[in-house]
Amino acid sequence: MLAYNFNWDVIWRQWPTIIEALLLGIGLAVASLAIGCIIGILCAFGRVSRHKWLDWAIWSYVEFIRNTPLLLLIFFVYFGLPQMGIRAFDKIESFILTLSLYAGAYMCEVFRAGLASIPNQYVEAAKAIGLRPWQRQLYVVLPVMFRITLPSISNTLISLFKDTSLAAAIAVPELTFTARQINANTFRVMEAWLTASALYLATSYAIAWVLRLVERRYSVIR
Amino acid sequence: MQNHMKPNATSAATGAMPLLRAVDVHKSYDRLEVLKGISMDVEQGEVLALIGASGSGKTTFLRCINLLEEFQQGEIDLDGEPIGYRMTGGRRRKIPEAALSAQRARIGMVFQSFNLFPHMTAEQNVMLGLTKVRGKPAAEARDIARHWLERVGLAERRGHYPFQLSGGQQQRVAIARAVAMEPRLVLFDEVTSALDPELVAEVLGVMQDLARSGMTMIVVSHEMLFVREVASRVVFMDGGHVVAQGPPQELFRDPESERLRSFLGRFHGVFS
Amino acid sequence: MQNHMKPNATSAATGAMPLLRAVDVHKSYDRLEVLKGISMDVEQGEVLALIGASGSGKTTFLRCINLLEEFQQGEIDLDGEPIGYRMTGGRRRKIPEAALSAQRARIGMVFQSFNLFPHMTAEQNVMLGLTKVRGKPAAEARDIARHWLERVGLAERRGHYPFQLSGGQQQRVAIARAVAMEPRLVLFDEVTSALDPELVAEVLGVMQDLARSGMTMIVVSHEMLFVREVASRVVFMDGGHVVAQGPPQELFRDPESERLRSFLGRFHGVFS
Amino acid sequence: GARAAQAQLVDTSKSKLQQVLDRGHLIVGTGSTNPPWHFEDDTGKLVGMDIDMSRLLAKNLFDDPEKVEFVLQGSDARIPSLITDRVDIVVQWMTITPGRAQQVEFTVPYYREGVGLLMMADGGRFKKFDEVKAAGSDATIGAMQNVFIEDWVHQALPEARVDQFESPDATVQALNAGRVDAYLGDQSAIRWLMQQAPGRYVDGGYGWMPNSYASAVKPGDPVWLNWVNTVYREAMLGVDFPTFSASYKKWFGIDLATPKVGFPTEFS
Amino acid sequence: MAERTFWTELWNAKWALLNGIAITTELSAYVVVASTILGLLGGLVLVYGWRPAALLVRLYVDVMRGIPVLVLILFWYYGLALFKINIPAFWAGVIALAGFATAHMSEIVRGAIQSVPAGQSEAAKAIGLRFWQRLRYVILPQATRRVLPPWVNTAVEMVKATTLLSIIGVVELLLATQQTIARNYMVIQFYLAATLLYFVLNFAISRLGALLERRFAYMRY
Ligand SMILES: Nc1ncnc2c1ncn2[C@@H]1O[C@H](COP(=O)(O)OP(=O)(O)OP(=O)(O)O)[C@@H](O)[C@H]1O
Ligand SMILES: Nc1ncnc2c1ncn2[C@@H]1O[C@H](COP(=O)(O)OP(=O)(O)OP(=O)(O)O)[C@@H](O)[C@H]1O
Ligand SMILES: [Mg+2]
Ligand SMILES: [Mg+2]
Repeated sequence: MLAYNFNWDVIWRQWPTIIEALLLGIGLAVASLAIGCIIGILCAFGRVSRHKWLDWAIWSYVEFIRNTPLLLLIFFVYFGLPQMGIRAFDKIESFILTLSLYAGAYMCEVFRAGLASIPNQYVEAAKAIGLRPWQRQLYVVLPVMFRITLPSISNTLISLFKDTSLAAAIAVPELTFTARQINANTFRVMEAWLTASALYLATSYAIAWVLRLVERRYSVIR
Repeated sequence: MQNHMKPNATSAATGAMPLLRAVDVHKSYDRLEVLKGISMDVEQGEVLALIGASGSGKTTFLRCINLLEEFQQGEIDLDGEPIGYRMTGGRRRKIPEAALSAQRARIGMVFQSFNLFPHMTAEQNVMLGLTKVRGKPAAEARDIARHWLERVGLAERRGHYPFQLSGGQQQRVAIARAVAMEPRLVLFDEVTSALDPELVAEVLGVMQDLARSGMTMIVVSHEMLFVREVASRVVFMDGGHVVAQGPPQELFRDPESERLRSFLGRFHGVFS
Repeated sequence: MQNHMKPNATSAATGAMPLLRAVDVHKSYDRLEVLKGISMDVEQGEVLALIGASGSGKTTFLRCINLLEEFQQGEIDLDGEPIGYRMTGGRRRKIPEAALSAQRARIGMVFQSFNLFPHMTAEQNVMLGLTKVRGKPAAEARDIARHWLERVGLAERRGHYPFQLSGGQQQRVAIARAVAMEPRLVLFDEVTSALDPELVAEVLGVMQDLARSGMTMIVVSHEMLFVREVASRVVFMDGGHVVAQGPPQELFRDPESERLRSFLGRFHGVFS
Repeated sequence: GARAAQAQLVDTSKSKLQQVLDRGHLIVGTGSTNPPWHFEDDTGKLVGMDIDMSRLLAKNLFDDPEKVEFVLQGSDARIPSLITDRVDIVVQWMTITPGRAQQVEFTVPYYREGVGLLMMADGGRFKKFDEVKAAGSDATIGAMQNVFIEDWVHQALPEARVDQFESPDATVQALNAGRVDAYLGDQSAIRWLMQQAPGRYVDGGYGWMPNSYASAVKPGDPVWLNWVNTVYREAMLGVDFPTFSASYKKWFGIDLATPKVGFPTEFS
Repeated sequence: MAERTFWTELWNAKWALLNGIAITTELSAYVVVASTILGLLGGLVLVYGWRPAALLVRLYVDVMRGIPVLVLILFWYYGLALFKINIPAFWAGVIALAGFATAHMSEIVRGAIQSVPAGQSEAAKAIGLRFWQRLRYVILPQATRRVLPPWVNTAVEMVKATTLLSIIGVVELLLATQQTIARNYMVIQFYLAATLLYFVLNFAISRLGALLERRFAYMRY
């Protein structure tokens, strides 16, 4: 029936490379999410601040990023910046920069929604015991917002992890890149893609599972 | 009916400085004037009950005292010091946030919906202000928190998160959080609504306890029976004015004001 | 104290079939038994008040009557017809969803939190059941809705969405929505909590009006003054049992049960 | 088992050749973004060396070079297309390697060349192969993902670093952007690029690592493979030589010498 | 030969690019419509469905969300062909993307339905509405408002994901752009042009979503 004979030897031979590639992808996703979270928090606070121009500037950033295919953004940072005379980043740094900006736009929206859903009463209670503005943000608003937004953060992390596959386009040796390399070398396309997707799926599940534990640990808000 | 534009008789007679003095406080939301000149004195150790129909401005007035709302005219003094605003160069200016926070720390507030911090245990809720505002070391703050949680009967619940506590228990944590800061004055906004009679009695017990220990309180409530039990003086507000005030027995037995009579309505007479 | 396992004396004496008869209703959440055998009769035209401490099962019982909760044992009959379950082949089975809906349509419920549909105006809230369940044409349903909104004093508010209405107004829309369906029985769950005395009086007026027109009602409330005014009979529940019942005057003046006496606590004696 | 299946396949009536003839047109898998092999010209028409080879097959099947349907696909798709019978043949710039030959059957090659280095005429760090070699590990070479590409680079430049890209335009862009110091390309592609943008690039002036380009068919169909081989061989050496050499001239700029008459050189 | 500038090249490529836009738009429209309908069903099954059915949908949703879209595309194009089912690249792409988006939409619908307070469904029960009536008149109208923002996000994601169909030779906007670039090597300029076109398309969707959202703003709790 199936006119195809599977041969997994090529996969086993490349196994260490594949795992390395997987870890690189996870690393890229986590680094970008971390930076993206910081960008997102700053932008979210910027958007709820009273400065009209700041709100507008951040809104433009978010809309631009969210409405442009990631692949094109990657090309711009990697190819476009050097042509404009900015040669500061290597390929991995460029990719993290792009993905961070991308994540930042999404996290900005996530956190903005989180901020909007924090009942004003908590802030008032914090005022009432005499906390200063930055103490209110630090001890009350941020912790509550993080707990509210945990599910969205874990969704974003999973999709960022899958988006690392686009790094292959600028020669970053992550999982998709490695799978393609195996394809090119051996033409074992089926084996390579099956392996890659199983690893993607397993990792996504693992991320979701870990974050669900974190969520359960911190879900003190009902 | 007393003239609501002047501080009440009590303090004028004794001559001592009242703990809180509000003079002609006006407050509007956009064009809607909610407080139309509220004046009152609250003496040290007094338990003042604010009653009045929905929308009469009771909550708004409490929020003005705690600087959660700006007010456009008038003055509120705590211990003789004006709160929230300062006159500089003939103009009335809001004082900076940092100074506001310091003033707020001298006033405790218990909200109708408790507003406990959901990500902190009961103990942590009480400790936060002690460590971050009062600057106490964690160990000392923990001792104080435990002391107060014990006093409101929640010694074994101190490690629980708000969602693990019943309404009455949350209410008591909120009270502990407010009083642990040793404020000069505590404001209670409808602390008993949505509690059953037994829990009301429990909260009442805690508040009477506080009153005995000399705590000054302003209490907003709709439950006249509760007011009768807890208050040393009652102020009746209507449409943004203070319409009547006096000790609860007198006021309830024989309401001078027509408006108060109709407000008490069918409950009037219960307070024999 | 009456035996709570038997229907009360009223119906036994008259011999007429009660509108609602609950016999030995048991209800558990997982392993927590909340109702431990509730039996009671409600006569046509009666206003029955359910009182009891928080967690005693009042809300749960109302929800069983309206089939919002399943119960594991016992029977509830409306007009002699068993509700929610049917015995087929010696086994107790839930009746199908369509039949459940038809039974629910004969019972109205006013929720503590109103639960108005936020995407519909007051009028549309009232009309929905009339058109979709009773199958009335829109024009007729609109007339009925307007009639009831007028009766609860909201004639000019009928085009407003819930968020544009005050708590008391939402409450009254919820009442209109329930009674416009002309149910045989209306259940009220703590309709007065979080309302100020004047609004309580207003809602009380509407309910007394309904009572005069012969509507049968079961009312859960924590406000004893309200209960005294509105109820023709009071049932006191504690820990999933009916502990005492009787006309309010008798029951409040001289509570036989120790538990009821302690429940009424400091309010006891008010009801002279 | 397998032998019986093979025996069956030899039955000419079941061969792909017969299926194609019955169908009335040929289905070719190829790409559209790699000049001069397969790309769209200014009018949006698919052209290039691979396309010419496909049309040659169609001409020999149906006497009509237009009776061919092109299925565009990425390089990842070349094998699945064959295995799943989506295409009759892949004519898509394929390098023959023995490893790949375990998966597909290659036809005879129709082009052989080495790789070279393309560098910026202005603004780049290097212009000559020897300069790149002297830079050692300081030089980064960009290349299309390919078989053992690192080995190839390191044969001539043992220390250079290698970045691999998915498409030639990404590789060229990496060169333009200064991301890489040189583009390791097929000499055909290098020639094409220099011809397209005169004065912009320079050739490093050294070629190495010969590799052969061929088409591929699904394994196990000797009839079909043999027929395609026949067409290709006669294009290079026999009846279709004029067409073939015109294509060579057009896409690679190479003038082919007319095959020697007399004893066929391939057997000498 | 006339000098090759970006503008002359753009003029040359106009039909190819317009055709790319048309294909991208058509693909996105099919994907969004199909996944919205199927996602609605999936969401309903997740919330109200018979237990085993709900578990199946949950499994589907989780697996789909964990697999790279590219693999799904290859599966539908080649995986089915292994069983002698040949679907054209365009439709294989629609199925792959719609299948992926359906998983997301199901989650979105589930979340939205569950965010409608339980009291709403109880109030609807209390006036005697049947299951479908409760859904139609009470639950779904309220869920719609919650669905809108994530729905817009998913729709935009899908427009962006159509770029992956270039691998199986669907000449959508990105492949059309790359074909142009292969001819003239004006990489940055043409990628910029493509970015602009994608932005316009997606921004239109975002604005439409915002507009609808504002229309539902009266629904507050
Ligand atoms: N943020 C606001 N914006 C506009 N109007 C407001 C705002 N908050 C309160 N109001 C109005 O101010 C008036 C007084 O409100 P307030 O909450 O002080 O009344 P209250 O006496 O506490 O009533 P209740 O007993 O119902 O709590 C009301 O008419 C209310 O509608
Ligand atoms: N969904 C549920 N799951 C588990 N336990 C429940 C649930 N709902 C109610 N209970 C429990 O059932 C008991 C009775 O609750 P119920 O709401 O009927 O009390 P009530 O008499 O209405 O109290 P209240 O006056 O506070 O409204 C309580 O102990 C409560 O914790
Ligand atoms: Mg208030
Ligand atoms: Mg209840």
